Amino acid sequence: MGSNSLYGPLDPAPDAGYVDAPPRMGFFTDTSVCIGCKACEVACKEWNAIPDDGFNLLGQSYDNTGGLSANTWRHVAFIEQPVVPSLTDALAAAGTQFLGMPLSDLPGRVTEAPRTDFRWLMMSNVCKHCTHAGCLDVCPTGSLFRTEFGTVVVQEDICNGCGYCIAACPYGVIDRREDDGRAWKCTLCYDRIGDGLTPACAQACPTQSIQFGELDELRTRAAERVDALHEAGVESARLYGHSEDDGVGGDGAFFLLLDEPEVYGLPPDPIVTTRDLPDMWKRAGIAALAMAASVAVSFLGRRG
Amino acid sequence: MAEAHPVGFQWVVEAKNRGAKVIHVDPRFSRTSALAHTHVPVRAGADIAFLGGIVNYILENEKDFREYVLAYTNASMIVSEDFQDTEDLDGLFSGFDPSTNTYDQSSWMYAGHEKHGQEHGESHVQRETAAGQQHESHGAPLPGDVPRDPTLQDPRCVYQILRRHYRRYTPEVVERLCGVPQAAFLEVCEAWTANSGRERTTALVYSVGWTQHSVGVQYIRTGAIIQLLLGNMGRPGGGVLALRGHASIQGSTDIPTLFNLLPGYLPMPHHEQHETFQQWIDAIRHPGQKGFWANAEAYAVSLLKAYFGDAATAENDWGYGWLPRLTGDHGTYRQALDMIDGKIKGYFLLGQNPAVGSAHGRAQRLGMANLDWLVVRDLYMIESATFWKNGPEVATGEITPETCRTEVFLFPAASHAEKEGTFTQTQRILQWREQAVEPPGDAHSELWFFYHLGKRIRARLAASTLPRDKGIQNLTWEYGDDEPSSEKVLQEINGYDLSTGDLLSTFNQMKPDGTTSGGCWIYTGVFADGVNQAARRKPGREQSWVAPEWGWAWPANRRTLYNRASADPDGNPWSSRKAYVWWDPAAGEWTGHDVPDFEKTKPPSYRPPEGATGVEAISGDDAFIMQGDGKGWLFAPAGLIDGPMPTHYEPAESMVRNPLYGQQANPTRKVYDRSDNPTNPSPPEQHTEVFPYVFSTSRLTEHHTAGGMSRQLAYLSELQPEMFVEVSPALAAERGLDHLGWAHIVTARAAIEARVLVTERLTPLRIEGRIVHQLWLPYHWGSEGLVTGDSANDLIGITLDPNVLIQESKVGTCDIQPGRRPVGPALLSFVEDYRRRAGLVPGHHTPIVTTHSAEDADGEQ
Amino acid sequence: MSKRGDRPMVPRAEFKSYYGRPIVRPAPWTHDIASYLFTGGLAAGSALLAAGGQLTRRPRLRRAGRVASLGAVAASGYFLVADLGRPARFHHMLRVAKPTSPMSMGTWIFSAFSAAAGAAAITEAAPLLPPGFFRRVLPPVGAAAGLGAAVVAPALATYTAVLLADTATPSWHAAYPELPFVFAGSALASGAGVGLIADPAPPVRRMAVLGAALELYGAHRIETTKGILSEPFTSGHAGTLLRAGRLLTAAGIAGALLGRRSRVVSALSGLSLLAASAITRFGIFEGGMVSARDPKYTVIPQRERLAQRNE
Amino acid sequence: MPGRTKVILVGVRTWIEGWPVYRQLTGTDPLGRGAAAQSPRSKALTARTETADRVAKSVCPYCAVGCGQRIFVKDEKVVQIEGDPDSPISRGRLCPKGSASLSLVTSPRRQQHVLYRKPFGTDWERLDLETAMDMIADRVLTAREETWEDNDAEGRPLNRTLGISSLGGATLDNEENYLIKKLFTALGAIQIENQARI
Repeated sequence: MGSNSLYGPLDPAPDAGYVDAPPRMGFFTDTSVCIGCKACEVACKEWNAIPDDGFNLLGQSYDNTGGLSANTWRHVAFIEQPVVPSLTDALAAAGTQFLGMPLSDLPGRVTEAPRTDFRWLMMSNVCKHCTHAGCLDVCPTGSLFRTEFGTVVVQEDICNGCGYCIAACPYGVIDRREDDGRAWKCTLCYDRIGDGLTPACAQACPTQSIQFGELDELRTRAAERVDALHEAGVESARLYGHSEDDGVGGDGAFFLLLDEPEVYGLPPDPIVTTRDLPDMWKRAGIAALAMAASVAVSFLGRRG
Repeated sequence: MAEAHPVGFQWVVEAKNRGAKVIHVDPRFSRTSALAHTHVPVRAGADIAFLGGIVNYILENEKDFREYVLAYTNASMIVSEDFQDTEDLDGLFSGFDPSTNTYDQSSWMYAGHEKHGQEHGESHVQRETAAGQQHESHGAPLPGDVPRDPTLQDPRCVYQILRRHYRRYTPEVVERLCGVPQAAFLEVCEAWTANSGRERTTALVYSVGWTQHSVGVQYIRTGAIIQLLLGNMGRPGGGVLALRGHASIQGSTDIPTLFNLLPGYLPMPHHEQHETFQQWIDAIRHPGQKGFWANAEAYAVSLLKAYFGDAATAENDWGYGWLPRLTGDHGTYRQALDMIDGKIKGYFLLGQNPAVGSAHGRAQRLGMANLDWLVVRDLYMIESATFWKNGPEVATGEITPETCRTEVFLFPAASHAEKEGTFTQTQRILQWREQAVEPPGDAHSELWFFYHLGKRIRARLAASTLPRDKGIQNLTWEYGDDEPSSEKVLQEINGYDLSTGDLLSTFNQMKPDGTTSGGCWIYTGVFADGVNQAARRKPGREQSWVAPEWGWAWPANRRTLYNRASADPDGNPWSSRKAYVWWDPAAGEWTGHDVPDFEKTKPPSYRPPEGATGVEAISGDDAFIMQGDGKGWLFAPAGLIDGPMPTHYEPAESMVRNPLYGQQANPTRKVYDRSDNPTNPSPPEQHTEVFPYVFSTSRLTEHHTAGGMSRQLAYLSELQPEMFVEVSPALAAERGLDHLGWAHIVTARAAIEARVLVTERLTPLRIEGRIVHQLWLPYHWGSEGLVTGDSANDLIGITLDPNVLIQESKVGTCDIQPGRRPVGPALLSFVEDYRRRAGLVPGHHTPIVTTHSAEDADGEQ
Repeated sequence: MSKRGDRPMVPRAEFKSYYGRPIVRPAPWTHDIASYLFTGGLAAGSALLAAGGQLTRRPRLRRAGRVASLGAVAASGYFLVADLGRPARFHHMLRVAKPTSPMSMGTWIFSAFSAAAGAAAITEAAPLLPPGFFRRVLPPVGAAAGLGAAVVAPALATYTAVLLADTATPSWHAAYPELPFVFAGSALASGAGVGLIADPAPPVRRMAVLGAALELYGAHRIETTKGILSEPFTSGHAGTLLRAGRLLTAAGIAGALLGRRSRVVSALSGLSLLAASAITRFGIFEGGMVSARDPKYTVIPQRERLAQRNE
Repeated sequence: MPGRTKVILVGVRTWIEGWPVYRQLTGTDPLGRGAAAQSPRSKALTARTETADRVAKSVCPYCAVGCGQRIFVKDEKVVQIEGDPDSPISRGRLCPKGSASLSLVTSPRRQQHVLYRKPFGTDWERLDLETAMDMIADRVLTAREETWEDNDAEGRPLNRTLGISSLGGATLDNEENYLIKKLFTALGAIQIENQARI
């Protein structure tokens, strides 16, 4: 257990007690080459025999899955971004929130000129396997644990469905499965990588938007990719979750995005709740003392 | 491509990462457009205007790869004086006969060879028998010696004829007809021409939606002309790649379960043209013609030996007499209409679902309701098997189980994991699949089913003396006892040297004297050296980037066709960077990264002696060895029913009057003029405002064709759970359609309902001065499966391309209204009312010839 | 107490989200957990009351405190196990002892407390036994257990505040500095409530006042100093609950102080304090849930934090 | 007696040593977030592809790209289908449909028995396979007989029946298409078509 055990840069597996642990493995998801085919969603479900999510047309462009959940461990997001000048002004004027949905009812929105430009962002979202994982920290049964590969896995033979991890995840990834009661999320194919195989989603991904490998290698590869995109004029390319200095100590599964994180439903500045835990216990201690003092004061006063 | 061939799209991403510019031209912004540098929204059905504009740009700015064009195309050849272009005849070529709506093509011939041209009767038969499909493996028949003008100045040389034909396809016309702003159009032209020529190549990729137009074959022709002009054919990173739809659709035209072809693109005998064996052989190989197609007799005889074995002898013309004959159009749409008329007794459906997958769903289902019996073999319960109890017509009362007389058998089929055999994928590569497990329950492979059906039929006819049963009695039909051996069948396809019993290694070994057999000459070599080449699995990373040792490509394991053109006339690569196949003078043979598409030891300097024919007549610089003149055709003197050069005709259903010519739509298109197959009105007809919008259909990544293999699976159904229609915000505002609300779409054939997705990915276009709205529909839904919905193909009528008889389902006109469609009998009157308002009343005939000069001579079909 | 009426609406900042969907996920807990917050606090408060009674020789207070504490502990046990996705695996809570998990620490605290409070309560039954060894041994054991429970009680009352705060639920996390005081005060008030019903002696009244003070101080800071993250506690259903809780607390305190002479008024004010404590817990619970469901409570504060950090 | 108590003691000791709290106190993972919390099941996890009996080299049945597939079989049941990394066409990758091949092949919704609907019938009934095959053979020959055409109007041979139609082949193997074409052609049934025409 080192100094950064609760917060800050850390190699999590050795810190979690693995002697000569293998290098930390992770995902780099380069959304600039994602074609939204959802092979990752299907390959993940076939490998892990995950129940389906129901058949509902959500109208969120081609995303009828909705989001990561106990029954969806890879989720492809679709954001249609018309870059019609009048749209952005109209939005600002109306002060409404641009919710990524195509708005057909906005005044002045129906333009004669064909749209000048258009972007259709696609992104395969997944559990972040954080360096400092809120879900893992708060898990009271030890079901969620750090594997030797530095990934975060729910042990389905231990989890009693207390649900605490669900509230603790800064990305809203993990969820409890209705009829099953236990919490479920991406295991980074702990059974496959244990045998030296590639996770099912990374194996299937047609354009290698999802890359699996040693996290350090992926981080250098991602940095080069961002530079290449900037040179190619894609100014909006940026990495997300790559830096060890962010609020969760860097993600084991990080991304190259083409817009602000919240456009994809990702938090712009996630911080693991464990960072403030020592301060919380301190505060609770003071309150406890105040409580004890109050009782003492109450009973030590004049006998009345 | 990212939508329907996502794993193939990895190579586009690879190219993009190496600096290639990716341009996607499509009416709708799709997942392919999302990865492209530029998306060019075009009006559906105006592709030839767009591509013709590019030909115009190339020729007017002399941006063609001149050395390549001179050496390898027929640009310098002089066309007959009798030839008149669409510029002269208001949209028709010379030789048009309005009585049959076909051309006498003799005037299209090269100068002095008019008599080789195809006269009316022949063209009419060619259209009826989709003869265009024969040319998948070889060019049309043509004489050898042709007058030329290498300076390309003669007004009647192909180059000049092409320039005149496309002179009016200016960027301004492209904008008016396609709705593409001139700047965007010129960006495409500049990108395409800048990335072509000696040092650079451009690849043209199309999905087979292109063939689903009344001018479909001419779309592909225009693409080929551009790629020839720019010298991209036969070169790495160039060419034209068709993205076909099914796992072995290429295989199912090579070894065709098609009415008009025998294996290896040999034509099915025609009762009039091929009455005798000799007529049949001569019709195939055209004596005196140059090119590889000359030894077609060997291929034909070997096929008959494979079919009839020892019973096929020289005396009985190798059993030719037992083959059935075509009399005209026996295509699937002709059959569907014949079923409605009660002419067909029995119908087999083998892993196909016409109730949803074929055009005019209602006609398909009404036809099936008038059969004696129907046999469906599939993995899952599909709509074609339950038309009698769950089909839309049951709801409207047109079909009721109690009154539907069709006997229906549903046989469970084996999946791809439960049988061994080969698929042929879209690059002509045969890949052998190993069998993983036995099929469950009563499920069997089609091999098993037809083998045992054939054994039962032969047993029943064993004692027959009727002449009609000779064929079936003499058939070689021995492939094992219970599960027939796929390997044995593939070996029969490959062919044997009957004298030694050895497997043939190349089709050059085939003889016309009955000493060799071969079920499909273009597949000969799949068992070269007695080894199942299709089963080779040498990992890609241990081979060259051409990976010749994975599977086997026909013909002769050649991966890129016409690769002779990747070298200049003298046999040296046009550029070292793009070297692919070249002449090695020291070794005295052609060599390179791929199997050379040329005779191994024929030097580039070889010139054929006077009067030579067949293979001998191919000169050292004839890169297109399957063509009658050894050249790539910018101008097709024969072989195409609707014209030597692609011409912009409006789709069969359009609201835009063709501004370039009086002739509105393809005058030679195949039309079934019947009351149960109406066509929406198009100019110059009245009432085009009844169906004011353009619609197109195509696929989603998450579903597969008619849904039988995807809407039955939870993990795919949840990704796209409901039938929907995509409309632009402008159209949604105009028609009051709400995002996620309901809408119903109406054509002269049917009305279907769908949830509404309002999206900016569709955009209104300014065409001929007014706004044209386009809407888009996926066609996967039907009444069976975990997720069900109305079928988009119900909207579409039966109007076919004349060359290959494929229906126009990529563009049509329709109306769209908010809310769900009527149900029950009310639906029929609702659609009937639309027909009435559109003037489609009994006795109405869609005009075919609409040129201003032509009196209203309505061509009979 | 801040005046009611219209809160100054946070300016409608233009922020993006993914089709308005939540970014973090609300805890899947049902109202069982909100109830446990109350019963846990009541158990702690009662145990302290009992210890007070024990040390100042007020047997009725001692007995009421211990019995109430036992009842509350039993109810807490039920709520905690019932809310689990897999109740049969409740004992897995004792598989690890993780300092980083307030719920793990809480389980051990709750177990220790239950043992002590249980023992203390049982010994109350000593008088019913026939004379003999047990009858003699039990009271001193009870005394020790009672003191043990009292020692653990403050931890039991405040760890639940750390549990809620140690999540990604925006408004709970933001409230971590003051939430323990709310829960401590609320526990004291509910304990005092029991006392007011059982034996409204002056210490009980003082305990009620001090408890209410702690609770109101904490609640006030949470509702006014967290910017946009205070919004969930001041508006909607949660806001109503918290305001009602405050009213009942005020009523309870007034009753406790003014109705000194009347047992009925004291009992009523005790009940009022108990109700106030419960309602306040539900209000805090509901406010947190609201803050997790609306993405703006995640995006806007984080955007502001980023802006400050980048200045 | 001591033997049994020794066993109990050993049992208790291993139980204690298995208890993560004990492993937290004595091991290298005091916070209980990794090595200490790992359950025996998690430690023993392995991929079902590694414990399969055999692997069949196959090709995806969906579109014409022809992606390589590897089918893993265990106890004569397909347990996994994924991309074949050796394929130069697909390099081990698959699309959503290809990735769903395991469901396609093993779904309980797959038809496993011959179903028959008699004329004017309102529902399916089961039919034995051999009986069904005989019924089909009889119907083919009957239809052929009723609609046979020896010659056309000018006496030229036609040698065919227009009474039988067949649709399908693009999803089938070349060997299957070959036998279908060969049998129907010999029977004179020329109305054979497939998806290449739509």
